[in-house]
Amino acid sequence: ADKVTVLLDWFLNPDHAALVIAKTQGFFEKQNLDVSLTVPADPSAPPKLVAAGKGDYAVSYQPQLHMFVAPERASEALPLVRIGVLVPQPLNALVSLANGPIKTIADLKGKKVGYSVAGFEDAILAAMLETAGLTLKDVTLINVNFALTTALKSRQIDAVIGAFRNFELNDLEIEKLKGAAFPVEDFGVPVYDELILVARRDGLDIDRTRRLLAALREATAWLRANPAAAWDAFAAYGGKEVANELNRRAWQDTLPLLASDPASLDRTRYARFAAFLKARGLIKRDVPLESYVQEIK
Amino acid sequence: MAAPAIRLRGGRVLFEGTALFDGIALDLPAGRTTCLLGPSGVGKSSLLRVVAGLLAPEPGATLAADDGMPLAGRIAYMAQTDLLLPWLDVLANATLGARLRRDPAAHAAARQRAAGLLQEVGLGERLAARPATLSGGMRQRVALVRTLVEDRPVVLMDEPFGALDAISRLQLQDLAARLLAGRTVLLVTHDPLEAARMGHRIHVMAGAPATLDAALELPAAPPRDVADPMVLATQAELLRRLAEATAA
Amino acid sequence: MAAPAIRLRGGRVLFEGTALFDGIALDLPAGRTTCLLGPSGVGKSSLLRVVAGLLAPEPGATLAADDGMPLAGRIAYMAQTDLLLPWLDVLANATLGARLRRDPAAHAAARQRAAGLLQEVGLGERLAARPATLSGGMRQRVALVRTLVEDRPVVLMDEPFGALDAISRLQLQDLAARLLAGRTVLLVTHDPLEAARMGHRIHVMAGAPATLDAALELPAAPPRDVADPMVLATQAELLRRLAEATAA
Amino acid sequence: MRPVLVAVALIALWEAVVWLGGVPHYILPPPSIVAQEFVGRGDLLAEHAAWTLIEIAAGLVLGVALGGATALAMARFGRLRAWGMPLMVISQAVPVFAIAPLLVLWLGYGLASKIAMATLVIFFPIASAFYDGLRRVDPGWLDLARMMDAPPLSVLLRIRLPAALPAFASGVRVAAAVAPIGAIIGEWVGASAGLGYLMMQQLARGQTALAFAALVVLCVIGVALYFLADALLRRAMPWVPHAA
Amino acid sequence: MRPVLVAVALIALWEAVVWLGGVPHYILPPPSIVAQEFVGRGDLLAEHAAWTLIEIAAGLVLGVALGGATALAMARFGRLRAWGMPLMVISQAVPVFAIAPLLVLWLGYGLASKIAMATLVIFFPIASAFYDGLRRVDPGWLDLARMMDAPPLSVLLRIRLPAALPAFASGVRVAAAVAPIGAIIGEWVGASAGLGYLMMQQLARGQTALAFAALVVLCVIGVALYFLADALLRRAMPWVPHAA
Ligand SMILES: Nc1ncnc2c1ncn2[C@@H]1O[C@H](COP(=O)(O)OP(=O)(O)OP(=O)(O)O)[C@@H](O)[C@H]1O
Ligand SMILES: Nc1ncnc2c1ncn2[C@@H]1O[C@H](COP(=O)(O)OP(=O)(O)OP(=O)(O)O)[C@@H](O)[C@H]1O
Ligand SMILES: [Mg+2]
Ligand SMILES: [Mg+2]
Repeated sequence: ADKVTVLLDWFLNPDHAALVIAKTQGFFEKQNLDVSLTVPADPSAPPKLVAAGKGDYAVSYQPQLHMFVAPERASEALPLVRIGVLVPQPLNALVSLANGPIKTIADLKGKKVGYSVAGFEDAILAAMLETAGLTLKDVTLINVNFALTTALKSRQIDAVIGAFRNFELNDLEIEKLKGAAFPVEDFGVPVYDELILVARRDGLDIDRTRRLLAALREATAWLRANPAAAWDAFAAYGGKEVANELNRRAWQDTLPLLASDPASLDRTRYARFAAFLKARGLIKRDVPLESYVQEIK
Repeated sequence: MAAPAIRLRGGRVLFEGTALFDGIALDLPAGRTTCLLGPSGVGKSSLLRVVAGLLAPEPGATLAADDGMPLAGRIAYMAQTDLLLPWLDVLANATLGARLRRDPAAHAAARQRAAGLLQEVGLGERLAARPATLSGGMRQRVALVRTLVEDRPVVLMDEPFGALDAISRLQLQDLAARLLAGRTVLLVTHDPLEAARMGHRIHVMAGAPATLDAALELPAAPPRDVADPMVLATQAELLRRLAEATAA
Repeated sequence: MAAPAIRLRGGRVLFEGTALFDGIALDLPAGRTTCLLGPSGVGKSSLLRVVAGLLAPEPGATLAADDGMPLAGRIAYMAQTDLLLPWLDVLANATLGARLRRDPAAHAAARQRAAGLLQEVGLGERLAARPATLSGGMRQRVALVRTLVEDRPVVLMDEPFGALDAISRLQLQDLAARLLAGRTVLLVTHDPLEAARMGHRIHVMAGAPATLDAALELPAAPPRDVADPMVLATQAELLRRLAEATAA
Repeated sequence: MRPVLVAVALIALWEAVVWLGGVPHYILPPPSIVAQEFVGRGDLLAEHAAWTLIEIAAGLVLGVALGGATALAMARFGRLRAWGMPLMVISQAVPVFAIAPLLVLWLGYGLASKIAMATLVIFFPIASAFYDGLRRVDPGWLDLARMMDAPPLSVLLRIRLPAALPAFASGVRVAAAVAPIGAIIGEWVGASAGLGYLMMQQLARGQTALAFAALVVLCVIGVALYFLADALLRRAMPWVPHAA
Repeated sequence: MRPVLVAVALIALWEAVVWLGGVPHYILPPPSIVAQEFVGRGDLLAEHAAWTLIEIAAGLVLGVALGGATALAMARFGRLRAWGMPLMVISQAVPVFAIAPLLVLWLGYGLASKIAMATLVIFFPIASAFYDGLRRVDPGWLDLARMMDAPPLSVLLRIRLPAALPAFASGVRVAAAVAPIGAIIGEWVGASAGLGYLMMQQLARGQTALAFAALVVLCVIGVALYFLADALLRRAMPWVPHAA
């Protein structure tokens, strides 16, 4: 079997359901792939490592891909291509407490907004604020790192951007709190793929990639058909540290969001989002779309 | 502040299981200088440290002043090494006691006194020197001044003039004798002549466990002249006792 | 390995701008013991350190052995403080030289020799003791043994018997004189009697900047008897010179 | 006896802070709740602790060895100091997340990159303190060694080194206490096991009780290492005064 | 002169590693490219460096003061040691990101929580090394002080303290070198400015060169602090031998 390394973006969680099920239920094996999943602690590292040849595929985010392939200096551009998608829609949302002061985006004026550094939160927030006639100057942005919901729960800040709607809301609920989510795509941000798979552009093994995506498609279909068995398999794979209440709840919310066809590609999304980021000043160069997305048919 | 007599009875000190001395008795008469001689390693410094309260004897020993008051706070102590603090200059080292007790008035007086004494011991021009730049004998002189500046009724000194040349030694003995008059002094020394010049009573310590012989008592007031026949006779007698002690 | 004569000319040492000595000349005759006396702080230790090569004199001085060979590696040195290493026991301290030079054969021989000498200086039962548990005189004896174990043709000693009682001092002088016979020795001492017993030549150092007087030369071989009239006469003469030197 | 009392007192204080201070459990779970995790997930904690212990042990051994060797080399070769010291300081000032990809690139995802990180953290306190100690030696001893024609290496190993042991011990004590942090930073590079991994993972999704259970284990490891090092080092240096 | 040479050599080495090692620029940009960021974004770097410098300075001052005071208190009150030492060690072994939310809860997102973090990191090397030094004093001096009826506080401040200064200096040197990490960890807790923040943000954006420019500034700060501390401390202790 071909040995394949996939670098996850973050700790193992239900967003990775398709990868885990494909591994545990033998879908990878069926495609003659021997996949190992590796967890980093810094989400910005996996794409770089894959670009440098340390690992075959990385789980990344569409905005991250845009920024990594089009930095100001061409020599720093990562030679990456998007070859597939795990979650073909934004998960990102602005989340506040339902009984808190933030009922609408306009209520954010003069408030504190927390985020965990991903590099593009200011652009997203700025776009959302503009829908209510506000600008970034009207809020205080604070990097709270790991502690998105904790910061919210302790009422140290009023809202967080970069929360995943399938997690942070459940997290609040477990603490008997109700969260209010403002999905980014409803407030002026173009729709994008939250979780994607990227690979090194040079020497991309089309055949192997096709088999990987096929295994993921099968796994997604299987886990939709067998949600309970899939959860058990996922929990068994992740071990006790993953098989907790939060992930169990998130599992439910995540299944419908997974890509039925991980190979699918909506080119207009990429063109539109690149333009969005460029307009916001996060990328300064135009890079041909075909150099960083590749459709595996 | 009258100088008390000091009485030690039943002193017993063990090092690694063997007794350095066992049931030793020592009397320091009030206002008198008692000298202690003995072979190297016999236990002189240890006995002095017992009197100082720095080395606790085995239980059963009694150490007391005849006036019934505690000894603590009435003793000035000069160890066998100079124990100068390397970060303080000569004057500050000499006034260490007052500095440590944080009494500004006493400190000012001590500086006055120390500066005078340092002048007398030949260090008047080195008040601001750091100990590392002094010769061995200079360091010892600073330690001596530090002890005298303490101005205590009881003074315990462990070979205070050991690092000095013959002439300076005589001069500083004279100085010390003058300043120690009326105090209760225990002076450990290797030099029989020094004991004969300085001591009212002189013990030779000998043996293992060590004991004290009957004291030689000298009538005239110290410092006695080097050429005084009694001093020379005493020196000869001490040498004889020492030789005996060393032979044993 | 014959002992060389050593010749120092034009020695000049400055401390903080003032000359400790200026153009001093010193001759150490081959195989003879030269003693150096002088008031405390006059510069004896500094002169000894110049000869040892530890204190560099100002440019222009010459220091050389008469056989034209370098002095380095031929000198054993005993400083004014004992410089025992606290983590080594007595025997290991006494054989430090061989340990540092990492020569197993020499080390074994040194242990043999050191054990014998330590026995002779009365420390035969303390071979495994750590320096912190020794009395001042014991520490000095270990340092003396360490110097003698080095077995070098040139030996420089700075008050090697200063912490010893009168009797042990005489005994160790005898021991040292025996072992130092035929070597070129510079011995700094405070004790005129010691110089009179041990020295072939005796200098008194005096003044500021310090100078050496014309050496007293003694014919008979050391160690000389304490009761020898020549020794006593020399002692008296040295005391006279010292008193003069101190008065100046 | 005493350490137990200290621990009990600390736990009581912690419980009190939570209840009296009105600290929400998702920020600081009280020990009573953390204790339940020990009971319920003891095996999980033990499993991850084993990984971390391996990293700590390897990091300590390597860090102490490298730090010690570096200090000795700098003391032996004066030249090295001018070059080595800035490098060492830089090795401390570089935040791990910036060079983590570099380490992975060179050392891969295995234990090696984690141990490298842990070593880096432990290395500096040792090298710095030990080197300071090596420089600070009674000049009289050096004179003596010089007169004995001691080769420089002997002076280093037989005089400077023992004289610097107390300073080295200071460094080791600090290193023992920071070793757990070293391991955690090591797990940063990419891990799938270890207490640091467990803790970050749980914290990242708000599972504070288990995270704090892992934290408690880490602290216990740190404290145990410190006192172990302290006891060993004191025993190794009976000649050093240890006045209370 | 020498530091300049070292810097030049280091930079050359870095450039060589990138080119000869074939390290991609997005993992380690070569100094030639990083230098362009200094020219182009000097103002941005300066602005963030100012924040970090404030945090470092405050953390150093507080950490040194608290660490020093803790060591003195433990040396003065023997009892305190049995209780204080485990606490101190724990304070080191606790990874900061675990207690960051707690700190924020109590101190808010302002400068206070960042300074608290930096202080925590700096505190332990100082307290530990200094306390070690305070314990390790010539017993003869203590005897002397006792005979002089020195009150315990005087013994502490006028004998133990100066005698422990070299050990304290060792601690300060280590602290000066880790201070930048302290500040970065502080920025971790929640920040919107500072070199650590800038670095994280630029790494996330793929602006590696700018991130490394920030890193270089941090390293320079660390090295400068170390040598500054070294020079000051040596000057403050002219009686301590500093053999090369
Ligand atoms: N490192 C130094 N810095 C400044 N002055 C020094 C230094 N070393 C020695 N001196 C000075 O040089 C002079 C001579 O010192 P030295 O130790 O040679 O005297 P000495 O004759 O051996 O005295 P002693 O008999 O007391 O040992 C003294 O005044 C001393 O203060
Ligand atoms: N801390 C200790 N541990 C073990 N033995 C010790 C300790 N202190 C002193 N001794 C031993 O006690 C004996 C007497 O020592 P002390 O210092 O009292 O002798 P001393 O008569 O003053 O000798 P010196 O004239 O050489 O100074 C010595 O044998 C010494 O080794
Ligand atoms: Mg003694
Ligand atoms: Mg001298």
